[in-house]
Amino acid sequence: MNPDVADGAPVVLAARRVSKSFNGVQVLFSVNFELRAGEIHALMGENGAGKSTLVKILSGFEQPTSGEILLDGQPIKLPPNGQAEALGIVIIHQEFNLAEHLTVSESLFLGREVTRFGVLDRKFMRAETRRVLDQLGSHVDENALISSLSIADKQMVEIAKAISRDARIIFMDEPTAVLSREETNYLFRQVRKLRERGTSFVFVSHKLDEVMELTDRVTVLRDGQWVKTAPTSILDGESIAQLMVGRELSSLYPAKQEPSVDEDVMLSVTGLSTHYVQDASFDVRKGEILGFSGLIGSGRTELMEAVAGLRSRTAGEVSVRGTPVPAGDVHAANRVGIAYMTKDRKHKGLLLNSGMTANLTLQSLDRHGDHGYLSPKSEAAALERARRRFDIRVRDGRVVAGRMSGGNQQKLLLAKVMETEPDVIIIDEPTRGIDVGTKQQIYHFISALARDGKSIIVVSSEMPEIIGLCTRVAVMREGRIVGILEGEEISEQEIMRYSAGLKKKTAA
Amino acid sequence: MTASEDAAETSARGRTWRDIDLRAVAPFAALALLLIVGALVNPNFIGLNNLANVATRSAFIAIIAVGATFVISSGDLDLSVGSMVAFVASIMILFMNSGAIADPSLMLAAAVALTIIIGAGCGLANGLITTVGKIEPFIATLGTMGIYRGLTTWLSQGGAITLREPELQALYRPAYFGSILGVPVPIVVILAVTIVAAFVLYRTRYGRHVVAVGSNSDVARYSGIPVNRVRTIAFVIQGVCVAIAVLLYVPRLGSTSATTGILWELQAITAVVVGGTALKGGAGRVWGTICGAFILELVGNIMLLSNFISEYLIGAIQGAIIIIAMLVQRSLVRKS
Amino acid sequence: MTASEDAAETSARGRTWRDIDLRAVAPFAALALLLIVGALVNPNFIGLNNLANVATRSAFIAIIAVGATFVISSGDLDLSVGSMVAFVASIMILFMNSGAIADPSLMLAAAVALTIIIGAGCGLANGLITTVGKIEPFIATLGTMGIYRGLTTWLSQGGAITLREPELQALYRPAYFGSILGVPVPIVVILAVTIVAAFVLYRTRYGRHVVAVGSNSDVARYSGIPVNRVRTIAFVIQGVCVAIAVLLYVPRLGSTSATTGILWELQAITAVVVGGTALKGGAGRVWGTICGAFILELVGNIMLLSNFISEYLIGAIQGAIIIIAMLVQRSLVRKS
Amino acid sequence: QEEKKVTIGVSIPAASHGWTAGVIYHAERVAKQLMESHPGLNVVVKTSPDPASQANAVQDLATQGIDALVILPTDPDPLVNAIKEIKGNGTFVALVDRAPSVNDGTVRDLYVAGNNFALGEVAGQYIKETTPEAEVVVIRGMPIPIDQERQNGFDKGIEGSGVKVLDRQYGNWNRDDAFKVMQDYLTKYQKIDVVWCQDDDMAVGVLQAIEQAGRTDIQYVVAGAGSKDMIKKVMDGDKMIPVDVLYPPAMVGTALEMAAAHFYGQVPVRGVYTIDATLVTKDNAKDFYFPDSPF
Ligand SMILES: Nc1ncnc2c1ncn2[C@@H]1O[C@H](COP(=O)(O)OP(=O)(O)OP(=O)(O)O)[C@@H](O)[C@H]1O
Ligand SMILES: Nc1ncnc2c1ncn2[C@@H]1O[C@H](COP(=O)(O)OP(=O)(O)OP(=O)(O)O)[C@@H](O)[C@H]1O
Ligand SMILES: [Mg+2]
Ligand SMILES: [Mg+2]
Repeated sequence: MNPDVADGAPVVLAARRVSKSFNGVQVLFSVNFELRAGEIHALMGENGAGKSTLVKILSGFEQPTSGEILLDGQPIKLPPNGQAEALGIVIIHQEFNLAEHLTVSESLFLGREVTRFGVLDRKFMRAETRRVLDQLGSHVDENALISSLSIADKQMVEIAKAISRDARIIFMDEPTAVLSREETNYLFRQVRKLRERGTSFVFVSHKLDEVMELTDRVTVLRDGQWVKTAPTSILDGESIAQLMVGRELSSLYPAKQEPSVDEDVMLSVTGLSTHYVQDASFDVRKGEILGFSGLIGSGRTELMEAVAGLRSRTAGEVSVRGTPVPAGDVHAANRVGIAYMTKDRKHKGLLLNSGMTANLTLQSLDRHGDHGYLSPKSEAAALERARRRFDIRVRDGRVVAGRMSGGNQQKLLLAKVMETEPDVIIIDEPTRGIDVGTKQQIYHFISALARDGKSIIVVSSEMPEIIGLCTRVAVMREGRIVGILEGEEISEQEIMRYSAGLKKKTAA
Repeated sequence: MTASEDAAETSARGRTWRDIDLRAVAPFAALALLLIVGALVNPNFIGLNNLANVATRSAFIAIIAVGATFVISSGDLDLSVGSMVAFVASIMILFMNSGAIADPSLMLAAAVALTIIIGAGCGLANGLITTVGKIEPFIATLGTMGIYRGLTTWLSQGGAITLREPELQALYRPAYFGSILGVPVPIVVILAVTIVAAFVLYRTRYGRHVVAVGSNSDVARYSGIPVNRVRTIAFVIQGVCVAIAVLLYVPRLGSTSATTGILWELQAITAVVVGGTALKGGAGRVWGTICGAFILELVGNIMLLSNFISEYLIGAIQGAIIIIAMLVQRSLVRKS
Repeated sequence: MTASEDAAETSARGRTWRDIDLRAVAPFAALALLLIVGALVNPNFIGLNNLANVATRSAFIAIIAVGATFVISSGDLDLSVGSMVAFVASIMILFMNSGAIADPSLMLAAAVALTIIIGAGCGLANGLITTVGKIEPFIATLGTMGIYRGLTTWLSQGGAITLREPELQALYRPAYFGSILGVPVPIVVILAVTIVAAFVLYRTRYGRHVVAVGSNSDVARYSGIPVNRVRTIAFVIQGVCVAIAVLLYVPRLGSTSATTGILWELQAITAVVVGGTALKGGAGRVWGTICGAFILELVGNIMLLSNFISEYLIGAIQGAIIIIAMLVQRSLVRKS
Repeated sequence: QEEKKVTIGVSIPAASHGWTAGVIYHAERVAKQLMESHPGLNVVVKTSPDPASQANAVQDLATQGIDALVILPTDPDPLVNAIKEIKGNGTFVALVDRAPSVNDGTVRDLYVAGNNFALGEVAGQYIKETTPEAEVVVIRGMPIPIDQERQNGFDKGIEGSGVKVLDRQYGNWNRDDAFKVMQDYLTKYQKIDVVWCQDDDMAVGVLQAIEQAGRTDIQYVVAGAGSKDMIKKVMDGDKMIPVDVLYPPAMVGTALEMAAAHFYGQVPVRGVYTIDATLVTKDNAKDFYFPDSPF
C-alpha cells in the first residue's frame, strides 16, 4: 500500500453496512465507510448518489434505517440535530444553515454564546469571529447581517463556524462549490493545518482537481452503493470519473462553434448602470456563447439581473432584436425571450416545499393550457421530458425540491428556465454542484442550444468552464466591464490579468 | 369532497401519498368526531333539520373563509372582512332603499351587481395598501377594518339600516330561506363558491402563482410572476367572497348595523387554519376551509343543544374544543 | 429613548449605520408627527398634564406589548392576552376579597405574588399547547382566549368582580395614581419593564436564542438551541407582562368583568408592529414597541380632544391614521 | 344678556348596538337644543367602546376643562375611580342608567336611573299574567352586571307562577347571534310558549328564526328598549310582539337637561330620578314612537 500519513492510523469513525430509506425509497444500500485519524477522505459520486445522505448519517442529522456507526471502534447512536458536536463531530452543510436576521458573529457563536456574569460578551465574540475569518482570508464584516451576504460569503461563514468548533471530525459537503480559487486556497491551508493536529476530514466535492490536490483517500459511491475506497495517489481524475459514472467519459467540452460575424445581434446592452454596475455595454449575436468572468463581487450577477428586469437600472438600454426591453419588468423580459437562471437556487430559484412539477412549470405556465387553465397531463409530460433531457435523478417522483440532492436541484432549476424556451439565456453558475458526467451533458446541451441559434451568456467563476465553452469572454472588475476577449486571447492568464486590474481595454 | 381534495392537492403539491392523505383528511376526521359527540349530547342534533340549519348559517363564515384561503395562501392576512361585510351590506341596503330603479327585479339585479363591485373595490383597496404601500397586511387591514366599520357607523348613524321595500324583501328572501331541489340555497352557494375556488387554486395559472408567492416571493419574482398583482388579486377575491356572503346575509334579517360581522375575521381565519392551511402561506386547502367553518359552527350548536353546560362556561368549552380538534388532527398526521 | 434604542440595536444587529438609524427612528418620527398634529388640533394637547395622562394610560398596552415583542420575535403570536388580563385580574380581586390574610400590606404582597404566578402559568399553558401540542399559535391562543374569557365570565357569574375592602383599595390606589419623583408610577413601570426587556433581548443568551428561533427555527435547532423551550419561555414572559399590566389595572378601576381587555390583543400586536418588529419573527424592537403603544393611545387622545370629528367616524379616522403612520415610516426607511 | 360660560361633557358608550345608537341620537338632539337656548353653554359629546377607553375619555374631557360631566358608563364599577377623580375637582357629575355597586354622593351629584331590574320584572310580570303556565326561553345579553340585573328582575317578576324557564343563553345583544341561539332553541325544545329576549335588536333575529322554522307553538316574544320598529309592531297589533318594555335611550337627554338646569335654573338639582320601565301596549304605543330616531 501507499505510505500515506494516515495509513495505519486508527479508525475514528466508521459506517458498517449502513442503509437508508426515505418514505420507503432506498437511497443507501449497505454502505461501508472508514475515516482514519488525521486523514482527509474524499467522498465522490454522481448527483443523487447519496453522499450528503451518508454525511448526514455519520454526523447524526439522519438515523440509518439499518447498519451501525462506530465511533472509536464502539457502536454508537449519534444524537440528532447537531448535538453530535459535543462528540467533536461537526458538519458544513451543503445547504447553508444560517439565520438571516443574525449577524456574522452572532451566527458563529449561535448556541454556544460566551457570557460574562450572564451578559453576552459581544466584544469577545466579535474579536474571535474576526480572528477566525482572518485565518480564512475572508473580508466579511463580522457585524454584517447574514441576509446582506453573498452566497460565497455565507459559505465562508459556514466554514468559519465549523472550524471555530473544537472538532475531531469535520464533514465538508461541497464547501468550495461557491468559492473562488483564492478562497479555496485559504480553506485548504486551514484544513491542512488542522489535519496536522489530528483532525479528520470528509470532503465531498465534484471538483476533481481539488480532490486530487487535497485528499488522502477517496471513496466513490454510485447509486447509493459503495464502489471503491483507495488512496488518492494511485488514482487520477480520469479513473475517479470513470468509477463514478460507470463508463468512460469523452471530452468534457464540445467543439466550439463560432457564429459568423454578420449574424444578427440578438441582445444589445448599452450604457447600463445600476447602483454598483457602471456603464456596461455589450452585444450577443445569434448562436453565440458569451462568457462573463471576474472575481467574486465584480458585479456580474447584478448586471445580469438588471438585464433580465430583476433589478432597476439607473441608466442604459437593453434591447432584443432591436426591440427595447422595459426596465425592471421580469415578465416583459421573459416575453421578448430573455431568461435568467439564478445562482441562488435555495432562495431565488426553487420552491423548496413544492414538488418537481410545480417548480418546473412555474415560469412557463402559459404553455400548459389555455385561458389560465392548467392541464395536468401537459405538465406531467413536461416533467418527463425534463427528467430525460437533464438527467434529473430522483428515486421518488413525489419528493419536494428541498429534499432533492443538490445537483439534481441545480438540474431542475436549469430545466425550469429552459421551459420558457428563451432566445437569450443567461446562466449564472451553470454547473454549481454538478457531477462531471452531468457537467459534460450540460455543456453539450448549451452548445447545442447555441447551434440552434439561441444566444447564451454564461456567468461563471470556473475559469475552465468559461474557456472551454465561450467564443467571447467579457471580464468584469468592480462593477465595470474592463475587457472583452476573443479567440486566442481567451486564456486563464489573460482573464486573470483583466480581473485583477492589471490590464484594461474598452469594449470592442 | 375528500376525494377531490386529495386529487387536486396531490397533483398540485406532489407530496407522498400517505402524507397528503392524512393531512387532507384530518379536518374531516375532527368533524366526524364532533358529529359523534353532538349525537351523544342531544338526539335532535343529528336530525337533518338541525344539520341543515348549521350548514346554512355557516355559509357567511365559510364563503368569507374561502376568500381568506387565497389571501393566506399568498402569504397575507385580511383582518377587515368582518367590517367589510357591514359596510358592503349597508351600501347594498341603502341602494335598495334609494328607489333609484322602480322595477323590483331590475333593482335587485342592480343591487347585486353593485354589491359585488363594492366588495371587489374594498378588496382592491386592501390589496393596494398592502402591496403598493408595502405595509404589513396585519396593520394595513387593521386600518381598513377601522375605516369600513367607521363608515358603516356613520352611514347608519349608529343604528340599523333596514330594507324598507316589502316587495323587494319578498323577492329577495328566498336567496337565504329558499331551497333548490330540497337543498337550502346557502348550502348550494357554499358548494358553488368552493368548487370554483378549488378550480382556481388548483387548476389555473393564477392559483399556482398564489401558492408560489406565498411559498417564496423571491422565487416567484425570479420566475417572472408579478408578485404584487397576484397578492392584490387575492385580496380582490377575498372582497368578492365577502360580497357573496353579503348577498346571503341581507335577505336573512333584512337589515344591518354597525355591529354586523364583528369578529368574523377571526372566525374566518380560524376556519382556514382548522381546515389545514398554514398561516405562513404557500399552501391552500379550500375544502378543508369549508370543513373548518362547519366545525366552528357545529361547536356552538352542540354547546347550545347540550343541557349540562353553564352558559357562563360556553366560551371556555368552545376554546377547549377547538384546541382538542387541532390536537386530533395533529396526532392523525403525526401517525403517518 | 431613541438614542439608546439605536445603540442597543445597532450593536446587537450591526446593520449599516444609515439603515439602522432610519428603521429604529421611523416609529419615533411618526410619533413626532402625531404630536404636531395634536398640538394643532387642541392647545391643551401638548400640556404636560395631558401627555402624562396619555403615557400613563398607555401603560397596559405598552407592557403587554413588550411581552408580545418576545413572542412575535420568536415567530409566534399570542391572541389570548386580552382575556388573560380579565382572568388574572379576576383572580387577583377575588383573592383580595377572600380575606385570607388579615394584614392589608401582607395581603397585597401575597396578591401581587399570586398575580405574577397566575400570569406566568397562563403563559406557560399557551406555550405548552403551542410547542408540545404543535398547534399553530394563532389557533392555540385563540382557544385559550376563549378559555380565559369563559372562566372569567364564570368567576364573575356574568357580572363584575369589584375590590371590596376599602382599606386595601386605599393602600393599593397609589400603584396607579401615585407618582415617584413627580413621574406617575405607571410611566416608571413602563420604563423599568422596557429596560429589563431590552436587556434580556439584546444582551443575554436567551434573547439571542429568541431571535434565532424566530428567524429560522431549523437553524436554531441545528445549533443545539432548545427551540421549544425558548418559545415556551417567550410565552411565559408574555404572561408575566400581562400580570404586571394587571397589577396596574386593578388599582385604576378597582373592578373587572368578562368584558375587560376585549381586543387588547389586537392593540398589543399593533403596537409591536407599528414599533417596527416584523410579524414574521426574527427581530424585536422593544423601544419601538413602547413607541407604538404610545402612538396608538395618542391617536385616541387626539380624536377625543378634537371637536370637529363626528363620533361615528372616529373609528374610520383612527384606522386611517394608523395606515398613514405606517406609510410615513416606510417612506422614511425607503429613502435611506 | 351675557350668560355664564358652561361646558358640559357627555361620555356615552360607542354605538355598538341599536340602543346605544339611540343614546347618541338623543344626547346630540338635546345638546343642540340646549346650546340654542343657552348661548353660553357648550356641550361636548364623546363615545367610547369599553370601560378602559371610557375612563380615558373622561380624563380627556377633564383635560379640556368641563363644569359638568354627564356619563352613561359602559360598565359602571370599573369607571367609579375615574368618576371620583373628576368629581374631586369639583365637577358636577350626572350618572345615567348604570349604577355602580357603591352609588352615593361620593360618586355623583345626580343619578338618572334606567331601571334594569324593572325591565326584567315588568317583562316577567306580563308573562306571568298573560300565560301563567308558559314555558319560556330566555336570550341574555352579554356577561355584564346590567344583564344580570335584568335576569334578577325577571326572576322576581315570574315568582310564584307556573312560568318555567327552559333555558338561558347569551345572544350578545346582537341580531345574528340571537338568530342562531333561537334556531338552536327551536331544535332543542319541541314546545316553546314564550321568548323573552330583553332587547329589540335581538328580537329581530328571534322573529326570523321562528318564521323560518314555521313553528306555531310560540305564542309571543317579549323584547325591550322601545326601538321604533318594535313599537311600530306593537302599534300595528302584531301578534308576535304584543308588548314592549320601555327602556328609553332618551334618558341621557333628560340627564343632560337636568345638568344644564343645575347651572342656569334656580333650583339645585341633586338626587335620584328613576325612569320607569313602562309596558308599551297597543293603547299607549303611539306616545313612544319616534320615527326619526335611528333606533
Ligand atoms: N429527506 C429526504 N426525503 C426524501 N428523499 C431524500 C431526502 N434526502 C435525500 N433524499 C434523496 O436521496 C437521494 C440521495 O441524495 P443525496 O443528497 O445524498 O445525494 P448527493 O450524493 O449528495 O448528491 P449531490 O451531488 O447532487 O449533492 C436523492 O435521490 C434524494 O432525492
Ligand atoms: N466596493 C463595493 N462597493 C459597493 N458594493 C459592492 C462593492 N463590492 C461589491 N459590492 C456589492 O457586490 C454586489 C456585486 O456582486 P455580484 O453578485 O453582482 O457579483 P458577481 O460578480 O456575480 O459575484 P459572484 O461570483 O459572487 O456571483 C453588488 O450588489 C454590490 O452591491
Ligand atoms: Mg449532496
Ligand atoms: Mg455572480
